Amino acid sequence: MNLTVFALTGAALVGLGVYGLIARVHMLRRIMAFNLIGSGLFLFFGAAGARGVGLDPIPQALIITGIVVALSASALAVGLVVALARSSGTACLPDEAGDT
Amino acid sequence: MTALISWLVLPLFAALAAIALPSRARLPAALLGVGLTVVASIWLTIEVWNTGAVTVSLGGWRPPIGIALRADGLGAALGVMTALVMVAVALAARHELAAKVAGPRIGFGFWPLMLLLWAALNAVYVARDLFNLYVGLELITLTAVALVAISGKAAAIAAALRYLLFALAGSLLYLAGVVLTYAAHGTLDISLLAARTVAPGDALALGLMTAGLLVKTALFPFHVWLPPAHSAAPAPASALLSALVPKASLLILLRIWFEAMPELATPMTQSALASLGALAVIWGGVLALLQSRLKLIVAYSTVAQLGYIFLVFPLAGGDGAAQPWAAGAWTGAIFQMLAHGLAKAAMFLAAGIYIAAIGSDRLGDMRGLARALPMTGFAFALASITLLGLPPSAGFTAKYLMMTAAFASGQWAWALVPAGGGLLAAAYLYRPLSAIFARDTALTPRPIPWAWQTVPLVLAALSVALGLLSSIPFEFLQIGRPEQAAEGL
Amino acid sequence: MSLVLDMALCALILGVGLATVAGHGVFRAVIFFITYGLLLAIGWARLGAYDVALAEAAISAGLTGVLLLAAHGRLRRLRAAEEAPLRPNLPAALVATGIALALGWAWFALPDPTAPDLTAALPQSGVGNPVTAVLLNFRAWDTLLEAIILLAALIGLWMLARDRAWDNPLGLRYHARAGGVMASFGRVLPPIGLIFGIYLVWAGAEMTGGAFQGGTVLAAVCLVSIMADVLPAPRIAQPAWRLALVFGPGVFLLSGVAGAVFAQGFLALPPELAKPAIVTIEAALTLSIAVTLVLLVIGPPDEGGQDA
Amino acid sequence: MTTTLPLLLLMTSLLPAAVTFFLAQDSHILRNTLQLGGAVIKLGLIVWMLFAVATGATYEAEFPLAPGLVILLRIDALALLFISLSGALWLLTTIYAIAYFGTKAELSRFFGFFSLCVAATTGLALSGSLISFFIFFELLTLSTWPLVAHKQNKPSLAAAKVYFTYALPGSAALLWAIIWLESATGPVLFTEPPDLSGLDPAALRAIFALFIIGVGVKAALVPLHGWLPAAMAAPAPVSALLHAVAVVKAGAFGVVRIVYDVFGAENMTALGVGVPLAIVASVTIVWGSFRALQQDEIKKRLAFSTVSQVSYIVLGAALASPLAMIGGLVHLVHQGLMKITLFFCAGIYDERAGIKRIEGLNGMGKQMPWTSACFSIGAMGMIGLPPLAGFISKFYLGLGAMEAGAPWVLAVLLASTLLNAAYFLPLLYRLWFLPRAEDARGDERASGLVLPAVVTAAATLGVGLLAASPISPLGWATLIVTQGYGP
Repeated sequence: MNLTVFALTGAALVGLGVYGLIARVHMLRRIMAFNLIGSGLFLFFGAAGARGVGLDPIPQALIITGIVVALSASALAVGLVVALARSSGTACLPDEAGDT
Repeated sequence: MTALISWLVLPLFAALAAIALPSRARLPAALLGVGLTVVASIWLTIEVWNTGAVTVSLGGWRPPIGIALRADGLGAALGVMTALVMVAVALAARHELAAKVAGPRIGFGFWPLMLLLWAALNAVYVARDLFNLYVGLELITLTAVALVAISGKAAAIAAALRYLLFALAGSLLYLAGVVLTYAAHGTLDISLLAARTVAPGDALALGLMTAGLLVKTALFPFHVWLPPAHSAAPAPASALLSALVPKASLLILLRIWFEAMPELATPMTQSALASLGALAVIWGGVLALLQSRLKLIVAYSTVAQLGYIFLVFPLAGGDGAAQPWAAGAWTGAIFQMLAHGLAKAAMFLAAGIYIAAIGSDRLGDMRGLARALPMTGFAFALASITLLGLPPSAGFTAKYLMMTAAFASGQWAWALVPAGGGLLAAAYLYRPLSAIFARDTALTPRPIPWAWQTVPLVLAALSVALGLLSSIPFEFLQIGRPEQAAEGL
Repeated sequence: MSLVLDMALCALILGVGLATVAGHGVFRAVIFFITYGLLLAIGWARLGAYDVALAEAAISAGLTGVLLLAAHGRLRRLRAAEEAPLRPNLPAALVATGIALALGWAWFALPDPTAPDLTAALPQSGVGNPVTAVLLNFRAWDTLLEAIILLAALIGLWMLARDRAWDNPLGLRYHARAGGVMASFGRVLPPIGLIFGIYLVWAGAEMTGGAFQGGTVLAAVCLVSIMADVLPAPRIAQPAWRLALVFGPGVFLLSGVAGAVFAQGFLALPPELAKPAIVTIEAALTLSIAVTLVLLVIGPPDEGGQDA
Repeated sequence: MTTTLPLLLLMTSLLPAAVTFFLAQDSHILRNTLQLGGAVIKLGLIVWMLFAVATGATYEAEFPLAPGLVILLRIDALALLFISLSGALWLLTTIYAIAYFGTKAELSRFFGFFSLCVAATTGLALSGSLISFFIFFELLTLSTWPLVAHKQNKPSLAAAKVYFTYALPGSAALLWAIIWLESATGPVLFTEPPDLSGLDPAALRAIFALFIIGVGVKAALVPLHGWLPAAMAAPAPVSALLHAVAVVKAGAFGVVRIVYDVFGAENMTALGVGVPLAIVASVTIVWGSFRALQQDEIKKRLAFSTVSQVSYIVLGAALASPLAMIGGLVHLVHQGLMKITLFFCAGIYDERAGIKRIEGLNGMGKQMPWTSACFSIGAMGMIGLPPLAGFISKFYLGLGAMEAGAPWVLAVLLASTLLNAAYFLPLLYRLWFLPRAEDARGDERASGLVLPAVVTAAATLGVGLLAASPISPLGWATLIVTQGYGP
């Protein structure tokens, strides 16, 4: 039952992240939303890996790898957002800048 | 096995060397790495040809504990195509992106990014583990995004950011599918998954993975990120992005549909994928027709050309072994991947030469360039023949195989896609060609070294030669071919 | 009781997550995001996944948070930190709900759990912590590529520098006031952090911890030192820094090749040598990860004292 | 030797093409040697092969690309007829082109594509299967495009564009037809007529129509002929090549192959597609002649004349009677000889006297007697005056029409002959009977231009006079048809 709570929380976090990724136009928001989706998926994964006898270490290892990958992507994305703001004065993509 | 491992680690070593070494040693190290990796890829191809698909369990741990790699005909063939494109790009970049010309920043960064991209592509071509494929895809994404942004222009930064946004969304969708797959089956190995008992969530997992990969492959309607990104990069980078990067996600699509979960394919899903492909052919072609910059035309043509490959889903196998061309569509789709890779790289490198010569890629400025740079014009024309699917190019082999499969399986309507797409390609490629070959010259071009001019010509010639000599690659692609490629989904 | 606790925790996580997405103001969203990461780490601990908890806290909440805060600061100077208020977006809501419901459904549709049987493999892995065994032995190829991804992100980030700034020191100039909090922090904190970071790597073999977690702590130490002017800001042209970046992946790769030459295959570790090999690889990786993370946080070389 | 000879035949034009592309603009001697050498060797090989085939040798070379996609080169009687024609005329056109261009610009490019074009025609002639035919058919399209665009001025580029606009949909139709047909029959070889029973008549009719559209573009069947008059913007040697040796001929040759080797006369009659094809051919014959009458530019007039004349070959094939077939096949050669003579002469008038329009011909008979004599022979042959080549063709076509029970064709032939006379005789009148304009200039001090015209004019006369001999084109055509070839 406890696992179900975590798994469903994960699913809900994914939903929240997806909403943020689509509805938010500021790119820092989108980077956070992306991380929210990722961590929600991982939570779901972790809960699934804990269902058996003892904790399955493979999902944990995959999640740690995933966290580092997400960090790498976030770092590059953040750099791009700053570069975008430097060159065009906005942290939103060109065709969406009107929404700010 | 040694060949496979060298082919994987050599570009990585070369990339690390390019980062660590001082600037004067960087280019020699990178070029040495390129050369050695090419040798390794040829070695691997010979090994696969002689002994069949090469399988390795990394670290001695067999799946599901460890990760397996398997170089089959498909993976090795893409590896050779990648090696050819990489050599060409390296030779062009030596002129175009040298630190003296492009500044110390690009002179530093291009080489490790290119080599890391190469390593990641190779890793994806042979990976048998869905999560390992995810890691490989992410390495491809990050290097590709960096290559888009490398010019530093405002448009490039925006295009790179948009690309990253789409690519990350695609990665997450794919990852969601991977998570569901592991949760249900306790393994991520493609071969083990093929033997699994189907779980109710598998269709969802396959759907999520497919959606993610479609975004990364820029299939219509997820293509909006591709043209600005591919046209904003410097030409050698564009060549890598257009010729190679979408092939990785396409390959994974083939792997999961044909090898891991073939039993989940339904006529409706197959038709849906192929319909999107057909729309991509039309939409990409029409938009290419409307562009006035060479690189944008070439980039939109990528959207269209990738569309053909999706016909493989309903067509693979056709009537199965009863027809002499069983597996025709599957092999045709791979021929299309190879032909497009070579031809598209040639086109972008040719565009790079034009930009270096006159500082612009507007069609109006390019008038009459064939006079000063005949080899480049010829290269562009040869590459066009491949994209049009005219004989004797490899594009024709692909088109022929797909069309015969369409008729042989009684789904002749799909044959309209390559037939019509070829005409559309003729229409959108005619404009740059007639500009290049016009008599009046708009601008006086700067001289371009002879060695640089030959690079796109050789690539374009290879895309034609692949068609002329297609019987050997055809046979090679059958090595380790999944049964479903012959029998249909 | 524990169920109630978990439900409360999850509710809190969801609430903070919602605030991150829907709350007002980017800066506040970042703060919520960091809080969210820390709460999630507690959640991981509740699940018994202590390695993940540590990674979540250090990397997701800590480093990503710092990255976002630094970026927000730069955006504010560039007048790009403001945003439009959130307008309800029905299609987005439908997509989001659809995906969340699909995942929820998938949870209940999961067949009985199956996991690979590691009992025979673990004793041969050379380490007692099964997560470390997976990361550095069974699935070492993933981990190697992951270290490379981190490096690729850094090279990509550097490509965003302006050409005329390429030879400048990395990042913006921070100047700690002499005798200020930062300066004293910068002198006191590093030794403690250094020891903690090294401990995490060492412990990782048998207990919770590992190269990425340890590397993050070391990175934090290094960052504080640079910000406190104890360490000079690095430049790309300095070979020692670049060497430090590739050292870990290089050692990992070389040991993998050594496995191919001397043992059963690429990335293979003979059981009797597995432990020292893994500790060596982890130590080298930790150094490189720490340096990479530091450089990722301080960003590409920038012009002058201020963004302009 | 049985496999190498077809490959050698291809190589005699492919190798010069490959080398010529990379030659410097001013290495005239090397380039001309390559071109002429290739042409002479090819002609020699053809002559040798003629003797060898007469003694029963067979030649076949196979080059598989993918399952079902095999390039098959095979020499049969029909292939020999076409390849002899193109081989002989290529040599003459090469001589003519070298003299015509002299030291003009971009010659390496021109002669590279020129040889490639001939290589494609050779491959087309030797193709033993439908798909190889298609491959060389496309190669022909691609290699002639740069020739049409050669001058790179506005009209040439526009002409080249028009050419592509017609050719590419044409080849799409052809490919579609081939794949549709082969999906039911397997790969189609010209030696073994395919078993068409697997397809219903409606599908077969559609396939036949697609085939005719595909090759009909090149054969300039009305209404697919629009590109041919436009292509007049190309230099004279290219026109000669397009009209007499390669492109238009390839289309007509394709019609013959499809009618007789793919469908067969019986099936064609059973499907009821022969008569519609004959009607299309007849319309083309009359319409082309009619349009020729309205042209005041010499080359345009000749172009529409080609539209009309080539359809005699199609008509011969469509009538499905042995005599008509003989007439059609022999016209394949005869029209080539006559039309190339006319284009050679038109080029000489243009190049040596600056004459482009028919008014310029006034009185040129005395000024340029050799050219004008050749032109006259060609024109009279086209009209069908005995004993010239054209007469033989029309005579056999007429006989064939009676044999096939289609007497209306006689009316078409008659109308066409009258129209031919109406658009050619005024030219002859101008040449020989009208006074020369005061400022007229012109000379024939260019043996490289005049000699080929004289040779082909003599041949026009010769093949008519010697029609009864077994080695004449008529003899060959009769042999082909009576050997069980055709109906």
